[in-house]
Amino acid sequence: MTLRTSKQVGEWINRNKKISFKFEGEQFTAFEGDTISSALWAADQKVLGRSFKYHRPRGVLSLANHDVNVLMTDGIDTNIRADVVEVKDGMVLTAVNTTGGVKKDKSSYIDSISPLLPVGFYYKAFHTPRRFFPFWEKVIRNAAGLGIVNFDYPRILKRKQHSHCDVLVIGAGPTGLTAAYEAAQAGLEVTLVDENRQVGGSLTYDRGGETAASKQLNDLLIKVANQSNIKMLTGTYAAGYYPDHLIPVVSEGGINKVRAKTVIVASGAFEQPPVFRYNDLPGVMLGSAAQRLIYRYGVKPFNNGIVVTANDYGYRVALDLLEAGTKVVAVVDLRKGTNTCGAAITLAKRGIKIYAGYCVYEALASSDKSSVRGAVLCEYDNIANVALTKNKLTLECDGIAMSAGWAPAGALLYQAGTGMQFDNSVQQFVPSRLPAGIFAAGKVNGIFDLEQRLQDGKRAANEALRYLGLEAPQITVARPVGQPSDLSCPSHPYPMVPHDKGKNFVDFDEDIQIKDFVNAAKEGFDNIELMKRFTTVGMGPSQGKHSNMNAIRILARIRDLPVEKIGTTTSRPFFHPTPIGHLGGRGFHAHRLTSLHDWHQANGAVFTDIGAWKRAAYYPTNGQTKEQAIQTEAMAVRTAAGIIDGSSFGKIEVHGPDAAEFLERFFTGSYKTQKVGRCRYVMLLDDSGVIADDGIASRLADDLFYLSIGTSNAAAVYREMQRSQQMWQLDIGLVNVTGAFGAINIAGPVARTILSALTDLDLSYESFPISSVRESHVAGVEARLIRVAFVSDVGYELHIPMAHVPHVWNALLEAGKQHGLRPFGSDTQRLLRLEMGHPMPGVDTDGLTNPFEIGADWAIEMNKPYFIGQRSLQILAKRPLRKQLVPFVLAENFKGEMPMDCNLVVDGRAILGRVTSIAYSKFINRCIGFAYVSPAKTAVGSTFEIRTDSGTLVKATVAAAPFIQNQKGA
Amino acid sequence: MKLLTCPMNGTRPLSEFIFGGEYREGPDQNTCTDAEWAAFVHNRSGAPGDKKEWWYHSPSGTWFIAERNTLTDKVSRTYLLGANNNNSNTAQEASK
Amino acid sequence: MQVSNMKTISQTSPVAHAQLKSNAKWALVNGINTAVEFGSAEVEQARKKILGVTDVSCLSRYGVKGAQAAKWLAERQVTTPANPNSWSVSDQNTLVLRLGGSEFVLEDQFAGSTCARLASDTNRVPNVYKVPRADAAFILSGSEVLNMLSELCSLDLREKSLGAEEVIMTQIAGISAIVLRQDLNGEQVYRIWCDGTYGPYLWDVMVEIAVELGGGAVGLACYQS
Amino acid sequence: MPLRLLKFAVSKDHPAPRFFKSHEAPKKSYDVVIIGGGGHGLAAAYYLAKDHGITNVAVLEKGYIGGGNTGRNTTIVRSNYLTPEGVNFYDASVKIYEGLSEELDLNLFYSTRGHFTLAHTESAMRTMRWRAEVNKHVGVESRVVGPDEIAKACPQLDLSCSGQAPILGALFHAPGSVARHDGVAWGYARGADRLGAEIHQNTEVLAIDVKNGKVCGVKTNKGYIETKQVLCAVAGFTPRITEMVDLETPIVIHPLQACVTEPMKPWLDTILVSGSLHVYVSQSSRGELVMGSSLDPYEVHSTRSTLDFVEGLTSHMLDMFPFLSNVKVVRQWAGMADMTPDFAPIMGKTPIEGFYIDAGWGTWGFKATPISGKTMAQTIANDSAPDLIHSFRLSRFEDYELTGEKGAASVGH
Repeated sequence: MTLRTSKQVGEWINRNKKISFKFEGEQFTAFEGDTISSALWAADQKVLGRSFKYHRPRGVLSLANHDVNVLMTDGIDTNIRADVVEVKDGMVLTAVNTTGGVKKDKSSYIDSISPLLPVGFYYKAFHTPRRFFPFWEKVIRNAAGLGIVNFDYPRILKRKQHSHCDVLVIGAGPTGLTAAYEAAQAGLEVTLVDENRQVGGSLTYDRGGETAASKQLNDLLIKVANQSNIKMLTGTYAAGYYPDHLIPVVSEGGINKVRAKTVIVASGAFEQPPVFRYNDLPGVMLGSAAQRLIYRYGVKPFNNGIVVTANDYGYRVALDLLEAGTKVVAVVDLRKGTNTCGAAITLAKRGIKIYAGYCVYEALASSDKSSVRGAVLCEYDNIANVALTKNKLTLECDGIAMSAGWAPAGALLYQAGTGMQFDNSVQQFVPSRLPAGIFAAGKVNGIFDLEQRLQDGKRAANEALRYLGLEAPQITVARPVGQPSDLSCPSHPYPMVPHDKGKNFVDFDEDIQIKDFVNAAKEGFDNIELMKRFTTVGMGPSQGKHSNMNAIRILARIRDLPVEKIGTTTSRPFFHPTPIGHLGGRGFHAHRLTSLHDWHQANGAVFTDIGAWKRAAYYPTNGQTKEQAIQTEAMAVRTAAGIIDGSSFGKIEVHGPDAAEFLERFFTGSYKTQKVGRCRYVMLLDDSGVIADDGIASRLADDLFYLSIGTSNAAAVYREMQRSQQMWQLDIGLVNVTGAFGAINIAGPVARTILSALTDLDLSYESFPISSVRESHVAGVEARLIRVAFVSDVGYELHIPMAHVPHVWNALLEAGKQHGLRPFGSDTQRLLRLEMGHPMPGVDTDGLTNPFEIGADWAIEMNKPYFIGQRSLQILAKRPLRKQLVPFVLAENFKGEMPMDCNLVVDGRAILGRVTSIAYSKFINRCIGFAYVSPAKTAVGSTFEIRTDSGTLVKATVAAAPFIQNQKGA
Repeated sequence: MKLLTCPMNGTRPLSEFIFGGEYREGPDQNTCTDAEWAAFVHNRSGAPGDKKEWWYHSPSGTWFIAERNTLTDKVSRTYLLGANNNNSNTAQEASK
Repeated sequence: MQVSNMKTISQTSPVAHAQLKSNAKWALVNGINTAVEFGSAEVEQARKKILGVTDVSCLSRYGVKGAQAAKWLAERQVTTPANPNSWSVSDQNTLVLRLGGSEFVLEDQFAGSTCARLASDTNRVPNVYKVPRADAAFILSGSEVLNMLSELCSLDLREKSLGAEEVIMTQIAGISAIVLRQDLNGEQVYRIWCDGTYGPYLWDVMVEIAVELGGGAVGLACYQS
Repeated sequence: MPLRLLKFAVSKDHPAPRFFKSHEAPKKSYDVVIIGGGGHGLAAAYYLAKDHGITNVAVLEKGYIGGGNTGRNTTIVRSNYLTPEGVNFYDASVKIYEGLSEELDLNLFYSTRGHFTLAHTESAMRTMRWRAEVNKHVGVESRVVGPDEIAKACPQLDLSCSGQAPILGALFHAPGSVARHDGVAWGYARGADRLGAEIHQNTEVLAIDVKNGKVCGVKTNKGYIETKQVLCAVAGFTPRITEMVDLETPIVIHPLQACVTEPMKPWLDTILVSGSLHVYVSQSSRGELVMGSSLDPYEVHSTRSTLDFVEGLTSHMLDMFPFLSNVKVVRQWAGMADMTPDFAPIMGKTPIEGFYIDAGWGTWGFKATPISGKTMAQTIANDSAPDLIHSFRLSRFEDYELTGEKGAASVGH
């Protein structure tokens, strides 16, 4: 049977385009533009999902993504929100979280044992005896969860863009459209977003059986369309508010991070379900859902319906139902008195029975509990808010539409820090204190009358204009003042009908009934936040859109307090759950390459990440292991020569007359006495005396030092130098040349021989000794040559413009070919410097190491007036050392389990320290390393024990560094 | 993302900046006691309120001072250290 | 333009690593091996109209900073922009970027020689510090350029917000970069400079997005004629 | 179905008493006043009564119990720290946690799932080994494992992390667990209440009365309370309380953010942490992925959320689990973490007599809840801190004897 109506004005479906799809094994047809739910509903398919906890059959509730009754999977995607997702040809869908299908869900037995599952039941049981908990845990975990994740789902890159506008209007209902139009009229750049596929908001469905709304919408749209400065984004929701008016708006295609000068929130209101027994049966739906079905999708919600209401909207819904061909059995109004609104009069004229002062006491389920067969009506006591069950009457029907009130869609307002106050007259939280540049209008502002909403949109636009310094008249739009009992009040103060047998649902996501709140309060969870956590109300995927307001009303009633004393729970992003793929987006992974990267790649380098840099770690040849490759490269440096790409080193120039003074304050050593052409060690401490980094300062002129420092901290060190200079205001200039200069280190006994073929510089050890610097040419390229003994006694760091590095590198390789020169990587460098006895910050030190602990007293000039960390060192110098770094060797021909970096140095139960570096040196045929040991036992020849991964104790002996003796070289 | 105004480069999203900690004047290290120095090095005025802070605009390498309330996260003004200006706008104007 | 030749000191664009995988035609420009064509002239022209990404790292550059840098440049007949963070054009169409208050980057046109002239002056002067440049430099063109930039940069780079003479130091795809917009042969283009070592990364990111938007890599030759 | 649920089915009235009594106003005086009704404060009240018979105790909570970091953390419990002091301390906490559901007769869903700290770089591998070795030494089950073992425990993980940061190995910590954070606060509250302590919600401390270096009372929004002993257990609010007694500490507040996805059927059995990618993730018993990242980079005393956080986190989640593209993040939130320079807590006595501090919890407060409650109760009862927390004393900063926990803490909660 089809529930499809005749064509509706402004409907969203294309009746010329038929679509077929499968749901739970059955074939269905739909029209293009249908959502999955509307298509199924049109086919009289009413059980569309099962509830999270009790596995109760569920159908359409809001049809607006304010509930998750209907979550589906197509085997690729999970938790598809079928109410709002357009159906596509060929879709094969099933409901999530069922055992054996949505119709005959075997897990529905849980519904019948629900008395065993009181609120917070999982806190109360399953934990004793302890050994059974894992069993129960598994049962519970498997029962929980919604859809099944598809591990083959592809990584989808969604675009994340930034955009900027004067006014962002959230919600393109009548209010938002008006606000956007007015702001645009004043020449502002407006972005208008609406989560629906089409704009118009309530004008697209709330018609009260007439076509006026549709015409009004058309008129508004024409006005808006003529404004080229309005950017209209449909199918796009504002996901959250972040400081300084940053609002990510999310659509199928990606995220647009809108930075707006002002924001107008015209997001409307969520219709709230009145609460009565079996209000969750398929066929019981919100009035606005019924209207959406009719006017957007041309679907009749049901054949014989009851409207239960507590405001004027219910009467309009009844007229819309009639328009769709539904027989309206009765309108049941919780409120007493004769309603005189236009819709009520029309209904009365059309002979529709109106039960004023009545409630639906319970909906009656069909035998298979999957649909409505009737409703039991009672008189309703509007003061005690109970059903007067003396005179029950039963009406037959196959559906119930509910319109009892609203809750503001105020998530973004809350997130922006808006003060919200409960307005008794409209029975709604409304903004009372708006943050700068944020405005609210329409239903979210407690304005419900259509003409007033249009005015309110204009008012908000004018306020935005004035906020931006433009002139605009002040408009006042007043909320109605009166009693909640007034028939004009849009929301009923307590649309709740208690029932002995319960199953009167407040939160449909989590299957929470009235008694769950009562019982939670009874157990002491009578604060809204505690109640939320204990009952889990509002914690499901729809985040309380249809449940929070009723929960607040119930708690207020339990505690006998006015609603405003209860307050609301904190609103957090996101307004709708937002896909990880959207939020993650393209995912930039910035990295830096030296100009030799292609060469390294072509020569089989294995790369390692150091900060943002990709560095060649080693170059395995002929199937070598890492260890073999490192040993081969190291042996080349020891017996012939090697070159390494050091382009990632930090390189900083300090210019100016005060350059030496600057270095003296910044680093631990002394630099004023340093001669031009000489190099000195630099060590940087923090204020607490902890080692931050080290490097080499080469004096190129009286007023120019060239610093080279480690790769990973280079940016941070330069930054700290800039900060110090801001404070000290010395006559210097800092130039960071890290990326502009590359560096090559050629080292090993024949390094000088090789290099001498490429430069005219006198490389004799006498005129170019260790720790000196020269400016010259290498292979025809300007270069700074620094004689360093970091990896070998004979070593030259060549600092050259980055673009010239490949040329020099190739020239060196060519010149070194006959001498056995080969490249080595940063891992090999680790071994080489270890052989040379150089500790490395970050490897042989940690976040608390001070210079005394690594025996670096020699690098500190305590007699200077000041350097960073000096005062702390004075204090530390008075304190006993807690540990000390020593070079060590393992026994000759050690054959046992090799200790690793970070194995501990132990003495029985005491941890004395740890190994910070250890390696086998092929050159000296010994295992060597650095370790922290007890300061009492640091003399060369002292022994200590290292415990390996497997627990074996290995004896180590304190040695003298360097481990290799002065290699003169050729 | 929050916005912050660099006195040299104007208003930018916070991702362009690096927080440099509270701006603090230490005691005279030549005259203070060890305990005073230890307190300066380790202790912080952690209670919420208006703070003078170091911020670094990364793309331009600019250190500056921001006066920020650590409770509300509102920045009242930003300026270059030592720049003798009484409001943040002065520096911004200069950068235009 | 001369063909690649091993006798000179070979230099390659810092971006080259990212361009090797495309079948570009290479040529020496200013002594730097540069990808000059990524496709036929029609293809490149079409891309350029939609969204062209061009590597112009090979243009000569000169950097200098310090309290006396502006004066030093003026003494060498280089007109510098009056305001911080702005740019102007000096003789021979040399771009002069003023970064902050006292740092300058000059970029010559293909035939320009200003940078070379300044570089030849190696005397060190107080408060004038040479800043060696090794930038990766790009021209972005076409109708979709802002569409791409909106994904890479959080700032409003539209004409109404980014002044014609403005230079901004910001982040593009998470790395520090210099951006300005320029009228080039009657066309509105964006110029981006970043540290050369980030060049291949930025090229990959930009070309990926450009291709998605219907554009792509455009060789330098497009701008040389 | 367990029998203990039967009574709910057969009884018409919900047969469960209040978790804790509701008091009109605080009394005039108490032996001990505990500021902060989070897990730590409530646990201290519980152990003061249970272990030391001190029951004339008021817990003052300015909001609702468990509403601070207790209710905002990502519920991970572990003891794989870097320093022996840290490992011993957290191990003692884990041991109490294991029996806590039974002790408090409240199902805390304490679920031991195993905890992997992934290493993507050689230097991270070194730190993993360091932690493993210290853990082993102290008797805690941690070890360095290779990619194979990680793949076995979590076959869905992309070991190459989309080619961006290949996983070289991990520190595996078998006792790593998750628990229901709210339940911990509620269980301790109920336990303390039953033993005689009073819990006062909506009660804010406005000032602390100190005379001659000794605590003699606290001023609250509900009146003045005489007491000689005050425990400050307020995590992110610590500087506001210590300021009341002119106590300087190194504590700085940084927000720590987290987020949670829609529920899905269980697939992630372990707890995963990646320092390099700044991600930690586990799947809750409800089926949600609970995810967190590193601290916000600057000081703010608020629990605002940022988009940056969730963008960065999700991007890295996709590197690890590319198939999550269409799984949706439901909610993000933040807590205020009280950070110390060495990433170890500050516990014990202070220069002010009768003022005890339990702070500096940074991002690890939840896992320390039982043991901090126990040791602080001991400290208050004896006016002397037990050895277990000696290394966490406030005076370590003046002594330049920091506890080197920082090395383990780039991210990892």
